[in-house]
Amino acid sequence: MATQKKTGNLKELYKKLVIEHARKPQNFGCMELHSDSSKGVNPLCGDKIKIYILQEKGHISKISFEGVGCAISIASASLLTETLKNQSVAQAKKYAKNFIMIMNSNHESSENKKKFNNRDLETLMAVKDFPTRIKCATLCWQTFLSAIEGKDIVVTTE
Amino acid sequence: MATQKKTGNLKELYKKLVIEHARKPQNFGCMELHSDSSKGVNPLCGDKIKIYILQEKGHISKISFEGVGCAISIASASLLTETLKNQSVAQAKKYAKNFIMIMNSNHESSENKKKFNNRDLETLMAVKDFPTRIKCATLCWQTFLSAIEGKDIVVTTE
Amino acid sequence: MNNKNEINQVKNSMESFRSDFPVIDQLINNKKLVYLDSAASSQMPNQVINEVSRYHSNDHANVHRGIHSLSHRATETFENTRKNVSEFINSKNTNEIIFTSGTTESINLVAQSYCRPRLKKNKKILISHLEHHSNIVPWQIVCEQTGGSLDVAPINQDGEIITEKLIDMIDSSVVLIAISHVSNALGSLTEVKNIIEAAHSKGVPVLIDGAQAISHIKVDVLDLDADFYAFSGHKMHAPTGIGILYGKEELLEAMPPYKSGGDMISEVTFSATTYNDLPYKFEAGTPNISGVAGLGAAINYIREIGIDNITVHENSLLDYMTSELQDVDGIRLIGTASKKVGVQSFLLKDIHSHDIGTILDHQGIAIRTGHHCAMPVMEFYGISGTARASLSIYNNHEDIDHFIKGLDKVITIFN
Amino acid sequence: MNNKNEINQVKNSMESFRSDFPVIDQLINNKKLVYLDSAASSQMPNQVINEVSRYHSNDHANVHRGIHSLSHRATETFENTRKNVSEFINSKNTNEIIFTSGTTESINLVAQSYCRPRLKKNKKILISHLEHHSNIVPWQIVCEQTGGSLDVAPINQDGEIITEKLIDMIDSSVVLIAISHVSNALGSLTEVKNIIEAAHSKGVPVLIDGAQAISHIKVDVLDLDADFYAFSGHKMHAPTGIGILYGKEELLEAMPPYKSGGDMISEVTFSATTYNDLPYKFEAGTPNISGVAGLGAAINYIREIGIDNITVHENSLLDYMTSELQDVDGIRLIGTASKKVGVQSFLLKDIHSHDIGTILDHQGIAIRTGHHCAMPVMEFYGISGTARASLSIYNNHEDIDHFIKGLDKVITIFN
Ligand SMILES: Cc1ncc(COP(=O)(O)O)c(C=O)c1O
Ligand SMILES: Cc1ncc(COP(=O)(O)O)c(C=O)c1O
Repeated sequence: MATQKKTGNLKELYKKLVIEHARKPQNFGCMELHSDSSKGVNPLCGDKIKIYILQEKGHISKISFEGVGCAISIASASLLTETLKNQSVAQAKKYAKNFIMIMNSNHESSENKKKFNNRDLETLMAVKDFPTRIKCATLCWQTFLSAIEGKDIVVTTE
Repeated sequence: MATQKKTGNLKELYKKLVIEHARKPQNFGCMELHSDSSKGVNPLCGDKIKIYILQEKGHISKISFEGVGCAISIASASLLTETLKNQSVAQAKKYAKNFIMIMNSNHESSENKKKFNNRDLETLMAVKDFPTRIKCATLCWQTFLSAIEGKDIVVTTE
Repeated sequence: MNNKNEINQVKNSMESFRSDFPVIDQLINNKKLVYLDSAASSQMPNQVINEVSRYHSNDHANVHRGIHSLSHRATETFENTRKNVSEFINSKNTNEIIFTSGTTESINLVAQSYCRPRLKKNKKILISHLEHHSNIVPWQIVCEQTGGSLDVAPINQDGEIITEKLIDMIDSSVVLIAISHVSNALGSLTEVKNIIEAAHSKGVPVLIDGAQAISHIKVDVLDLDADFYAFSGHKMHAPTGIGILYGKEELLEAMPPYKSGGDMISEVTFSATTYNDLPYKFEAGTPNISGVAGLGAAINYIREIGIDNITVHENSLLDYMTSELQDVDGIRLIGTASKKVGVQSFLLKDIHSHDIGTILDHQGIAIRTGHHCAMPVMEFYGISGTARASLSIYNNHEDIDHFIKGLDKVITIFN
Repeated sequence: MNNKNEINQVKNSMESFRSDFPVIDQLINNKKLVYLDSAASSQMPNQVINEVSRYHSNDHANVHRGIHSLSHRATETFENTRKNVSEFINSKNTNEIIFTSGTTESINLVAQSYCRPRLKKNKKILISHLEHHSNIVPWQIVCEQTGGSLDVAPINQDGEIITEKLIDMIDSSVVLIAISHVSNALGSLTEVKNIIEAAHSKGVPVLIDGAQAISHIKVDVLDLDADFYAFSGHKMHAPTGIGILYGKEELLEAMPPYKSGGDMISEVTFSATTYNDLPYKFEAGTPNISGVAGLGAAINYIREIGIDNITVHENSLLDYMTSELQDVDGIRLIGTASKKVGVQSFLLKDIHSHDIGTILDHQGIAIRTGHHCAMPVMEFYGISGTARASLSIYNNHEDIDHFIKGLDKVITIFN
């Protein structure tokens, strides 16, 4: 009989904060007036997300998203908007790259843990223990980067 | 270690008569004046054969073949021409069908053995013990049937 | 036939088959695996796994082109399976069985080789709204290539093709009808025999996508009078990478080759190349020999159990599963056709199917979530995906009880 | 590097690998099998056979579309092998590795997806006279479909592509050059690097048919700067039914899909369908997952031995075989290129190759006979076929001694 490494803790994955953000996402909806936007899809599960950004003087003055997805992807997008709002563009990019890097980094090396410097975002750390769900958490961050860097492509997670 | 049923006796397969017919095939060559002809190929090994027939009054008055092939296929074609020459068309067809049937019949059921009523043809019986070579022996007979039945197709052995 | 006694008898005998499937017998997240994803890919019994190993360890060689003993043995394994498939689906001739890499390739072959030369402006392909992407995109592409158009027959809220409407849409502009025997997203059983009869009365040939039917119900291509029938080994307890296209001899004869290369030719010169006979014309290159060996063993296995017994067993399980699901608080069943095979899709409150999937997986329960490669079906119901539990020979009532209990945890976490 | 000491060292260590191959260890017609048909299909070591079984027994599920643990494990096996292949041939990116069903399909993909939109009257494909049918017929067909033409670079009596002549034939009308790295009928090693350089200087891309190279010599697609490189699992100790197409990212990006169906799409609606990213765009339908698992194990196996050790071993065996063959009365060697890999074709007096094959098989010696899917090569030499002995890791000097002795019997019978 084959066995397998146990995956992460379910209660950690679906913390109250995550469920709340998934149920009532912040900054949800289309923003007619925006300087940048981008669309992201996960072709294998059909999740779709669109991010809208209003840049003013090198800062992100407004940011919103719309789309469909699982609790993890909606909560991640909701947290993204909360985290990046009012940040400088440079700072926000760094944040996004760091988030994606940490999420995709080797599961074993624990030095990478807890490096978001943001208590709310920290709750998404548990996703790392559920490898099939990492893309759910990173899709919106990749879409954000594509929007802010003005790339006219649809981001897909593979 | 896997083992396998031994195949037939090599000396039976390559009897003197077979080698002689392969070396010096009878009725070999193109026959300009013919009433029927047909081409046969074995696409997997590249053997090709062409059979020419001259029918007169319901009899096969002349018959020849040309082509390239292994000892078995050339000997079989050579023996075919010797056997069918001067036979009635009906008789020749029966002969060919019988030959093909016996060659393809179940290897085990020995009742089928020695039913050619022709000592020379009998030597080809050994081919039945070499399943990969049965097509070599039957190609010319199938080609003969196709010629005599006026089918305008290239016979292939599969 | 479906009286209780009989069902119980079948149930007991099916239980003994379960132990033939090694994958089923494992712990996932410290829980016994409950595998409810056979519609995506079915598991293999030891008989199949061992046949592949046996072939690899004893008989492997390239087929067809060899005179030596190993090559002969490999060729025999290969061609005997072709006969076996032919008998299994009751095709008239063995050379009507073409080995492909899967249902997807079988359908692509027909799209490119049968339809491409026949399609043009004002000619169409007729499909239905419940098709798998593999039975949509190849037709879209060939329509784009030729200027033909794609017509889509509607489905009703239960997820059934509306047979009369589809039949109404058939006229002489239709080059081919391509519909699935059983829907992978919804489980609906299509009335293929009626449709084929109606199509033939108007001179239109029909391709049946049988991927979801072949291991669940008796398929008889002669009785159906199907023109093409496509299916995959991995949905019938054989390995991946092997598929089958059945086609009527006269149709296949008239079609140009799809792929080209070794084995499918009769003679090659730089000025002209002539093609080999059926079925080799469509089998270019070295085929998936061990996949075919495994397919043969899988068919023998299904025959041993008896396809009718399988149908009885799975139908009874599906009835049980569906009625248990209906009692779950906040459930919405998607796909409620009156005749169904082995599959139930559902939504649970406002919980996304991936979250359901993860929470069930944590309890060792494997279901599929998302669009199931049937986005138009999702769009029809105005949803982005479903959770789907699908059944096979090896499932039992206990599996379903675990599954239903697993859903409680989903609800708890999201409350 | 090829000094005697080193060869002996390699020889001794290779002997220990022989026992990994179960097929080799059997009696054929009561004689120990001597397998000299690896160019048709190579044998698998236990490491590969067991990995396929392990995958079938433990991890099988459909890939990519699943959230449950089994599906995740299957996907990891699958995608890790893609990385493994990428490293093995040194491709820049993992997404440049497309899984196909074999070399034949890889070449068909390029013919239809790269060349078909680019070919037209006055445009051509350039191949050579020594190609395998799989590297001829797909180009003939796409030329027929588009009005393009097929140019054939000549070979010399030794069976070598005349590099300068081929290079002379390259001009801006050439859409693609498609040549084999190693000839399957003759063993000739093509000067692919020179040819690619010359082609690129004229802006022409090159496809290399690497079926006969991949398990015998180091292949580095970056160093070669090949635009496409096609090969098969079953010629490198992996199962049949799995092949690889390497393509440069920018070329693949610009190509439309070849097959279509599940997994290769990003979004499907009846009005429009968008395709997935590389490599998935080219991998429609459920792939050959266990074949890929076996391929990964095969690459690990080759790496463990070291491809350079394999080359040394096989070269020394080929030298020995060729010199022994030369001493056989009435022999004529076909394919006498100065640089060769693992294959020797020959004729023996006026004896047809099938008769040689049968008589050798009777002694347990498996060689290939006939046209080797290279009819134009046969036509070039004015013959209908050859007998061909081909070598692999597991062969040794004893095999060759048996083989040469076996030829005596052929001569005796025909005298
Ligand atoms: C040089 C060459 N090209 C192409 C092929 C075709 O490979 P496959 O049959 O695996 O598609 C072969 C093998 O038969 C070959 O030797
Ligand atoms: C109804 C239906 N058609 C086609 C396919 C495609 O089969 P495959 O992926 O084996 O080519 C599937 C399975 O995914 C299916 O369920």
